[in-house]
Amino acid sequence: MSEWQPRILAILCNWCSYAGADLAGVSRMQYPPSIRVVRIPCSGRVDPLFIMKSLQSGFDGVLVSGCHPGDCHYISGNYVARRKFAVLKPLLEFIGLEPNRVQFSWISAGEGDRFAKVVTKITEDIRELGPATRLVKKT
Amino acid sequence: MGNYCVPQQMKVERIGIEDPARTLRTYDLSFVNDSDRDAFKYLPGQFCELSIPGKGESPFGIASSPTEEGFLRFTVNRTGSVTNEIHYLRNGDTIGLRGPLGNWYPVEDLKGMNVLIVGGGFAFTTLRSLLIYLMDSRDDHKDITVIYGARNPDLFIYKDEIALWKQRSDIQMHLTIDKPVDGWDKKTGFVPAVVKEVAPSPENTMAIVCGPPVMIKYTLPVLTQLGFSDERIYTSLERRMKCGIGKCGRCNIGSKYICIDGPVFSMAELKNIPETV
Amino acid sequence: MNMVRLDKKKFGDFILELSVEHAVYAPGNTGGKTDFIPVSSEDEINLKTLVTDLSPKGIFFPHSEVLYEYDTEGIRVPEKEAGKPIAVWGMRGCDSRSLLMLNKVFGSAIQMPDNKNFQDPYWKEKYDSSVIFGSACNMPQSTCFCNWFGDGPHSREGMDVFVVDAGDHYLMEPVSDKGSNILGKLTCLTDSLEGDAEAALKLASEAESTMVPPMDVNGLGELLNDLYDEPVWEDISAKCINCGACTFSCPTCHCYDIQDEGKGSSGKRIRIWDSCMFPIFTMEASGHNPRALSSQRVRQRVMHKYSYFLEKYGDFLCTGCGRCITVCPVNLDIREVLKTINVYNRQGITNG
Amino acid sequence: MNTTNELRKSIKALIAEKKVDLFLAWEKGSLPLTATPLFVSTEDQADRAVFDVTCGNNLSIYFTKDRKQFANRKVGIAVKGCDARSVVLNILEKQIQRENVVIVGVPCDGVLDRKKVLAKTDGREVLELIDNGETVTVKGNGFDLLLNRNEILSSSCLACTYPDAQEYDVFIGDARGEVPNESRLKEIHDFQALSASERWDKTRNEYERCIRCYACRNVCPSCYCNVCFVDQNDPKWIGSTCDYTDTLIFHVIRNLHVAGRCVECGACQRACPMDIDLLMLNRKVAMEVKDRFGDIAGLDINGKPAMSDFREDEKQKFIMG
Repeated sequence: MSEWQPRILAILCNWCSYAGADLAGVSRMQYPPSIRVVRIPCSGRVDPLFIMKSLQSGFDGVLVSGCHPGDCHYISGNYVARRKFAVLKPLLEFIGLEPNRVQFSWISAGEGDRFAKVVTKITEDIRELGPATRLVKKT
Repeated sequence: MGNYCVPQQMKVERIGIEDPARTLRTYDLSFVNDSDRDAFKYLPGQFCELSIPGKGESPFGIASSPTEEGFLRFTVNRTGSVTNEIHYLRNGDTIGLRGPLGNWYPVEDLKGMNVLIVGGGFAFTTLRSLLIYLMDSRDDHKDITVIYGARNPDLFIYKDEIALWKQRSDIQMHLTIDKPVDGWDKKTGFVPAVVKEVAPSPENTMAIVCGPPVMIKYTLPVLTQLGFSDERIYTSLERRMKCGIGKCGRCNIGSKYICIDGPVFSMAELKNIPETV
Repeated sequence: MNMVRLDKKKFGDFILELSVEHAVYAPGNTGGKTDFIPVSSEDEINLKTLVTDLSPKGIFFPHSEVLYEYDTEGIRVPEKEAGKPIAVWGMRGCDSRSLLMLNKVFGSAIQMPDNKNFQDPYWKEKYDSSVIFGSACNMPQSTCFCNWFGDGPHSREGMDVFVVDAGDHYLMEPVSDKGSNILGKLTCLTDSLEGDAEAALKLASEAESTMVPPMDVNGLGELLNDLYDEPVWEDISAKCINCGACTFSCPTCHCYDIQDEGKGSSGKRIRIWDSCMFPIFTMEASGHNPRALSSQRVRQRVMHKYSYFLEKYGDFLCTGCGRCITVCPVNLDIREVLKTINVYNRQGITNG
Repeated sequence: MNTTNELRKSIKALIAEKKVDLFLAWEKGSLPLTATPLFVSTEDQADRAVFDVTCGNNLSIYFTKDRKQFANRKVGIAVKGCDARSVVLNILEKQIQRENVVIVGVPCDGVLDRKKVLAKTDGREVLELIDNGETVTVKGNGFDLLLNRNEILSSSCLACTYPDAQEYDVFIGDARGEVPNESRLKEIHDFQALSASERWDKTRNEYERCIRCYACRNVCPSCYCNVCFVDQNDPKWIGSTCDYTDTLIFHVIRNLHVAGRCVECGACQRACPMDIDLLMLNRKVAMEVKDRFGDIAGLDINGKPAMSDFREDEKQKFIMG
């Protein structure tokens, strides 16, 4: 049987991180095939519900990525998002979820290498944690 | 003991599109199991719960008549998650069905009488069932008058059949739309006003009304005014429903459950029920 | 069969013996709250609790119950586990009576126009084979008002065996055939002694004497119907915040919702307790809500309990257990509501 | 000074001077240990108003529950410290206008949690409670108990820093001022000190009991969405059964929806029929909001709710490098 591969949901903003992922692709950079990408208009659109729902439906981890502070296509979307994540992350840790399951990053359209690095890092982190169990709904 | 919570399987045989916006579609369903077909006995006015696994169930009036064999017809307006999903169905797909549920129009009492059918919008479904049923035993009934209103000409359902009915000399068809539109040569105005204008004499006449709550609300008093007695006016009500078998409590109004004591009520019954329309 | 005795020292044996052929439910603790829970030994039972925080309806009508499962193959009703019939220990008169009311809805359904009889198989499967060991209530609380409905703390309605706690022993008396059957089978019981019956009666009259005199509920149904359109409902409902805690703790509230839960093409259709206090209860897909106002919803709950159900099934849909009074966060006391209705009516008459 | 009498006087004066059409206060409830909301519109009714340790209800809930009832009316409201913060939030969130509200602050020494009292009596019913200040006497059929006040106060009150209304038109009696409550976050710190799996087990045990009655949401003055995310059915975000993953997601998301808006009044916890420790997560979120953004919900009437605001130079250590 092949080795267990983490399944990670990557929620990427349309203007920076998605383009960054694209660049990583066209530049043929290597990173683990662990992510499934959802493109959204802005990291400010990310409702914590999306993250919880992903974990519940069995993703081993969630990565949310947007434009660097100051670069938001909608001026301040990522600042608002940052406040949400700043509260969400400690709360998830507080209730006992492993801290590294949910991660946030800023990746610009030109940072294909950074995208590859971030994906590699989060995949390693989650591989260390093993498959998610805590919030996963059994059907 | 039957389990009335579990749907039987139906197959989509034909899909008709009723309006240019394609939000109203008519589905003819056939039974997957012969035993289900043989056990399914219904009369005009009853309804079924159509069921889509993963989405839920919604009640729909049966638009076909028991005299039309081989299929059940439903017209579905796309509004919520279940109806949305039904609109994705194609010919040959299966769908769950529970029924027939509820009571029916007083078809026995209509024998030997004049019948006035008043309908509005896409609530004409069970009235179509009734009309076909009456016409299939045309000699048992005297004059049949139909008053059917819609917001605009596009929103009439069963347009082809209406065209046929209009040609018949044994049915009086009156169509009306809310506001005048170019090219519309029939009546304009709300249903209650048209009822006042063209309704037949209450003498030996039974009135059957089905439509949106606001139409029912204003039509019933007009009929009373015209001299129809409370026992001669029937209407069909609707509420949000879940179980359809008088348990879940959602469609409770007064001491009645619309799903088992209705949906058809006489005006005399309605007078004792609060919050009807 | 006559009254029998169970020494409290043998209570543990009794539960074990009962468990052989039954799935036993009794009042127990769940995280600081009391509820009827499945038990297998004496230790799990909380005999001190007066009225359990949650009602016993959940034994027969669980919060969420799978109606059937579906997948690409079709639909399956979950196989009934080769389960034992249910036996319930320690159900007060108010609670056992609530089962009779629920059975009117789920079990012995009224006849439909085409002679269909919609019985609920999920309810019947559990309820019909169950044995209810009722518990005489020796210590009614200030929130108890079972006496309003012609009942008392030592009511036996809905029980199969009537049980009185008489100090160091229980006195048991069969109420139904099922009850006599099971008492005949249990070996840890002994014959009652002289004076036991009198002792039970004495406890009953003592318990009754501690209850607050009831309000007269004769004609309450008609009265409510008459007051349907009165503005008094706005005053009554003003403080209600439609939280729904009352309906969830009520032993007779039985409205439910049906929801599908699944992933992809397989899943389950589940029925789940619902509450008429929530605006979405009657919200239609078109956006029209016939019961959009809080006052309409409060009125619906009161009318359903004290008028509509009476008219349809010949009984109030309330046993006076008082749970809704205890649990209400704004102290909207149902007794006060009914009293307000009564007083309002009298004022209405005097005002002409 | 007798707060109840002063409150009645104050309400009467406001009504007599036509400064308010309606006044929201408390009256004695039908059960021991309870008070119930009172809607005062005449001077006579004002005599039913009380204020004591039983008056836990956060009356600002009525501003958002039925907006119509308060449209174009001047409304007075009696508030404890936490309630006042809810009123301020309602004003900030444009649910009511400041000029239409007359805020009457009452001095609060904490309100009791009935469930805590009942937990002390070993299943026996409580019929009377006498407030002696530091202690309370609880009486029932054939017993009385002397309890320390701290044993029966709502957990929200034990962790309270602002017992007085910070925004008011009238204040009755003596304000307690800011209470430097050193140990108020002890519970949270203790919990944080546990291992992740211990925390998870405890959290799961707690939220597994939820019966989805939504009483917590419905009593919350900050929860007033027209359609709650949990009620939406297209898409249906979370399941409706008591599966603990569903209940936990519901509660966590609700916590986040009231992040920076929760005034820690404890109404949710007191209303919970299953006795779930709902406040713990709310307080954790409030703590994070205060530490990171320096905001305390509803304290500043000229402020902005924390989550709809931002500063460019906030710490972002949690963002991956």
